[in-house]
Amino acid sequence: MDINFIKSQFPIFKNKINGKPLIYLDNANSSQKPLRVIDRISKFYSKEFSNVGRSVHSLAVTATNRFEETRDLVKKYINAKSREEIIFTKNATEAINLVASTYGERFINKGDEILITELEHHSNYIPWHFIREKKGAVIKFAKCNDRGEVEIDEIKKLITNKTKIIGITHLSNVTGAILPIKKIVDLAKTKNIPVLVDGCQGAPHLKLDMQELGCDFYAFSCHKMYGPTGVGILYAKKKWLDKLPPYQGGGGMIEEVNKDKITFPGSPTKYEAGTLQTAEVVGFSESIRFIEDIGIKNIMKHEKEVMEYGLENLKKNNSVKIIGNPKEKGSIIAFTIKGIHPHDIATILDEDGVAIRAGHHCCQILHDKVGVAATARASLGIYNTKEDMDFLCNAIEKCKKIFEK
Amino acid sequence: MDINFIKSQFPIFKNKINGKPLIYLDNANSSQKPLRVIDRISKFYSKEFSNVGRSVHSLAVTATNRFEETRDLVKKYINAKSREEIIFTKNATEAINLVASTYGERFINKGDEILITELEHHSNYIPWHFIREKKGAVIKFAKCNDRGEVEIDEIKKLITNKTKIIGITHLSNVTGAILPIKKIVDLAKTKNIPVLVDGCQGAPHLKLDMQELGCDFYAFSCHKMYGPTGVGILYAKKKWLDKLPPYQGGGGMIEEVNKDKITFPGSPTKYEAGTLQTAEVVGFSESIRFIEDIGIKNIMKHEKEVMEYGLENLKKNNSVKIIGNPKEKGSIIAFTIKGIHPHDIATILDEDGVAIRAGHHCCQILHDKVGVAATARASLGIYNTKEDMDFLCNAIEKCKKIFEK
Amino acid sequence: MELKELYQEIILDHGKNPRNKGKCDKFNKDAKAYNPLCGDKVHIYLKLNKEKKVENLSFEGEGCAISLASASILTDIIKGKDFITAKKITNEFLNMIKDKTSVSNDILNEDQKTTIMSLSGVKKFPMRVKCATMVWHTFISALEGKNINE
Amino acid sequence: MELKELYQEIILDHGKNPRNKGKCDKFNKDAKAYNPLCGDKVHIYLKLNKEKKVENLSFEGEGCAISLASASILTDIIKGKDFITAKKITNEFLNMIKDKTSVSNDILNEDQKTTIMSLSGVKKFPMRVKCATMVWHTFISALEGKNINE
Ligand SMILES: Cc1ncc(COP(=O)(O)O)c(C=O)c1O
Ligand SMILES: Cc1ncc(COP(=O)(O)O)c(C=O)c1O
Repeated sequence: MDINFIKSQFPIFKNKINGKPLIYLDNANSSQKPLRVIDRISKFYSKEFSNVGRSVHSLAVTATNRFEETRDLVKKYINAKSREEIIFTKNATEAINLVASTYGERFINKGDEILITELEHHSNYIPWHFIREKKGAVIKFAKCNDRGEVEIDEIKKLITNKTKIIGITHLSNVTGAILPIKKIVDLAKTKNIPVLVDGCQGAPHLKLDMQELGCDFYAFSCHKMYGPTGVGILYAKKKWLDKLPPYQGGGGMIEEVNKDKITFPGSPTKYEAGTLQTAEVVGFSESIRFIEDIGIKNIMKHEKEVMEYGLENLKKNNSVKIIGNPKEKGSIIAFTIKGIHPHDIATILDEDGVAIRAGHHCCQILHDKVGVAATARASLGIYNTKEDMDFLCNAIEKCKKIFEK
Repeated sequence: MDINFIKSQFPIFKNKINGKPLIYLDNANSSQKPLRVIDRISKFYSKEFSNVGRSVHSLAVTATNRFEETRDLVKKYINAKSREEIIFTKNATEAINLVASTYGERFINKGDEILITELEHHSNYIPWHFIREKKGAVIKFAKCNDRGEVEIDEIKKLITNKTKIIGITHLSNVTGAILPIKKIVDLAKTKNIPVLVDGCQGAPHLKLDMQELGCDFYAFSCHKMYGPTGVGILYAKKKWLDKLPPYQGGGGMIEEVNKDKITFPGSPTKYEAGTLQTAEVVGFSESIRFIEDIGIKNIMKHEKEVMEYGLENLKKNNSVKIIGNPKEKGSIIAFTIKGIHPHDIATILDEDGVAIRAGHHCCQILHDKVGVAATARASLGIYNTKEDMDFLCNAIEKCKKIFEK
Repeated sequence: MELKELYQEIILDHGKNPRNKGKCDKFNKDAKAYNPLCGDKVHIYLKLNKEKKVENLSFEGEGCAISLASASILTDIIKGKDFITAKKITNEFLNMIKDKTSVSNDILNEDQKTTIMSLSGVKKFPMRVKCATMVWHTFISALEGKNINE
Repeated sequence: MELKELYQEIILDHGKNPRNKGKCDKFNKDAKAYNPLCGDKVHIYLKLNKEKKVENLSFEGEGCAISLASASILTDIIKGKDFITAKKITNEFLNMIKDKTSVSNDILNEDQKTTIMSLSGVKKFPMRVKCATMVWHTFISALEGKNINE
């Protein structure tokens, strides 16, 4: 695999940051876009644009086809059973809100339990918090262990006959832990509890196979998969989509409308209200093709290699503390440096063109547990190299020098 | 004003449709995009891309600035009082859902009345329908008269002391009627009833001045304003944003998060959950500049001229029936042809490169009232000319010929 | 010219003067469908007798020339056919629209084949396919559905 | 080099050894703030005496070097000043960060001016401005807020 060639497909790397080449290590936040994705969007607007699904003229037909082809591509890519199980949302956050709101409305009552984990991103907690408030439900947090993982036994311990849903991340955006989703789903199935997986970090880094995972819901964001902003995806088993009420109301998601009665069509139409993110969805088809051309397994392998190289070097540095040490780890490294606040680290690294993120990464519960308000985080993408890790380590040395003065 | 020059800025018109030049008359559905908007998006992805508001590295700073500059631009363009009153949503439909859901939850109770009109798009009805179902509220429909307008007296008649909100379109997407919003707002104010304006068709065709209109909420979509898909805007008076609960929960919209308690920041942050439509919002800044460079008054004037020319010619045709005849009319012409179904009209017109829409245009209540299931609709944009109207009329003649066989 | 293929004279004729419109006598099955995109509606009424023959068949509906013609042609051709034959013809029709170029059913005479094939013009107009097919799906729903009096 | 301007020795010193940390004696006003983006927290405690003088002033907080230094510098300089002077200095500081290049307040001695101006390096780091300013806004909230015992 020729990483230089792959990297050359991303125009952003032609730019200098503070006069230095860009070392982009903020991929868990959002990834950069290859030219083919950018060009696909431009081409769509320049040659094919129209609103989809509404008009019968030629442009509308083309646009609708391109849009729906992406749904087919996604279906195939994640191995869903049918295209109706793929719903386009604004982002993963909206996808989780959609489930929490509709499932919560219909199936969660006073005293019922929602089981999530201490690793969850706010996007997989706040939507459930709203249901807790509305319904008088209870949220239980599965503990994360010292390695930064959530173990199956912890889940087992917390399931009761009041547990109505489990919401869990596939890959922690802080510790990088890859959670045993399949085991959790198998366990949940014996109790008839649906499982929602927050796949934001899983989708860009792991092979996705809904039949193998077996989960009921899987939410992810296209912008973290070398795709456009403005699109997320909710995969949901058809049986749920048939049962759950609609979410947002508006044009395009109705069957028949009268002054006193309204009927709704099946999924995905029922969940796609208003004008959709046409250009973004079409653009995303090129992201999937980009990933498929490289092969997700190759991406995983490459990222793992680079991460392990980086981790090893970082661990040599006594002042650096890595957050979590999971057995199965995606390419995300959160760390602190003794005596230097992550915000200062990020600023100093940026001066050398190294883009990392500092903060709580929308995981305050986890940071409270670890006992820090913020961490620094380097998260990898396909274009990162061992050299980038060297840059990172050198820049960290520089931090120390500045602060040791 | 040189329309040819303006039109030359839209790459879509370089394409042939069925071997013919494209006559795009489906603007009320979605408008085409000038090159500067398309290029702005490409440039953003190629040179400036990062997630906004979350990281402190240089790319994130630039991206955040570009994003927030657009908020300032919108604020100025619609003459809002403060930038906090501008919330970016997925589309206008989401903007209306946001209001219906949060306002409905807090302020609408059993037996309360929601006043909308027979002209409303489903996007300004279904969200209220959900509140009707949840809260046991009542929806009242202000009648539209024979001209396809809703008169102030009709609104006056229907307001009671149970009326909790008025939802009304600025410009009907079927009859083209421009409603007397200012008068309605003035009336509503005397009774302390907030007014939500569906500005989807108002925004691309009318001068927007929130201080003059005085409404409490104004929802519109960027994709109908020569802008990217995937972004809508909710303008809301600050006093409401301070009072209303959050809508979707997730990353970026929190203040402090604990296991049992969560606090939220002020607007707009409170209402912008998850990763935003960064590139689309930045792209929209060029749409506003495009409109400002021409001048909305010039756009209005030009579109009116073309529409009146078209209307006159259509009226000469005895088989053509125009839907509605409002005194104040935006550049939207819905019509039927005797003995030919709108779907057939649209297909035949498309053969000549003339793109119109056929259907109920998400206004089933209005179509039921008019007594047809569908109409054909030609809706104009800045790039349309009197010549386009000739094309339309000729294509209609062709329809008749085919069906008269 | 594709438009001519779509709006063939047979289609226009059936569209303007649809056969078997209204509720037919003594129907014992029915089904309806609606296309929310364009507002097309169709309601199929049929009488399946004890010998499983479609003794009577009609429709009510609103829609474009294609959808009315399709309903008219369907009722015209299927009326009098038995259950199995009716299903066969329907499958032939749906297959023709989907990928094949003609119908091969030997139950149909040349005239009927020509009539049915006149609807194949929609293949070049993807947004119009549903206009032609909706009534056929609805017919199958009615045919396989419960008896009204049961 | 801009980084050097940001992380001047004064800043690093105040950041590492912040003055006036903890709850000060007999405080009668307080206010806190939180930056949800990075998790920075600050809590200001102050004693305003009958003569409207800031008799005592301290802070608790977590955050980056810039935010700690800013809090430390603020408490150091404002302590002992009267209500009006304290507000003046705060405004001078906020204006300096916003658009001016220096502070012109004649209540400050040269040393204090240099110290305050050491924070002006954040101007070149827009995402870090709030790190420097948050504590000043919080101080004003405390100063203008209600007495705790009221
Ligand atoms: C009057 C009116 N309201 C609402 C909408 C919905 O807008 P969107 O689909 O962009 O959410 C539209 C356009 O489809 C419209 O014309
Ligand atoms: C684990 C995880 N969940 C949820 C999200 C939210 O995704 P988005 O902001 O695209 O909605 C993110 C990324 O920000 C994430 O890393």
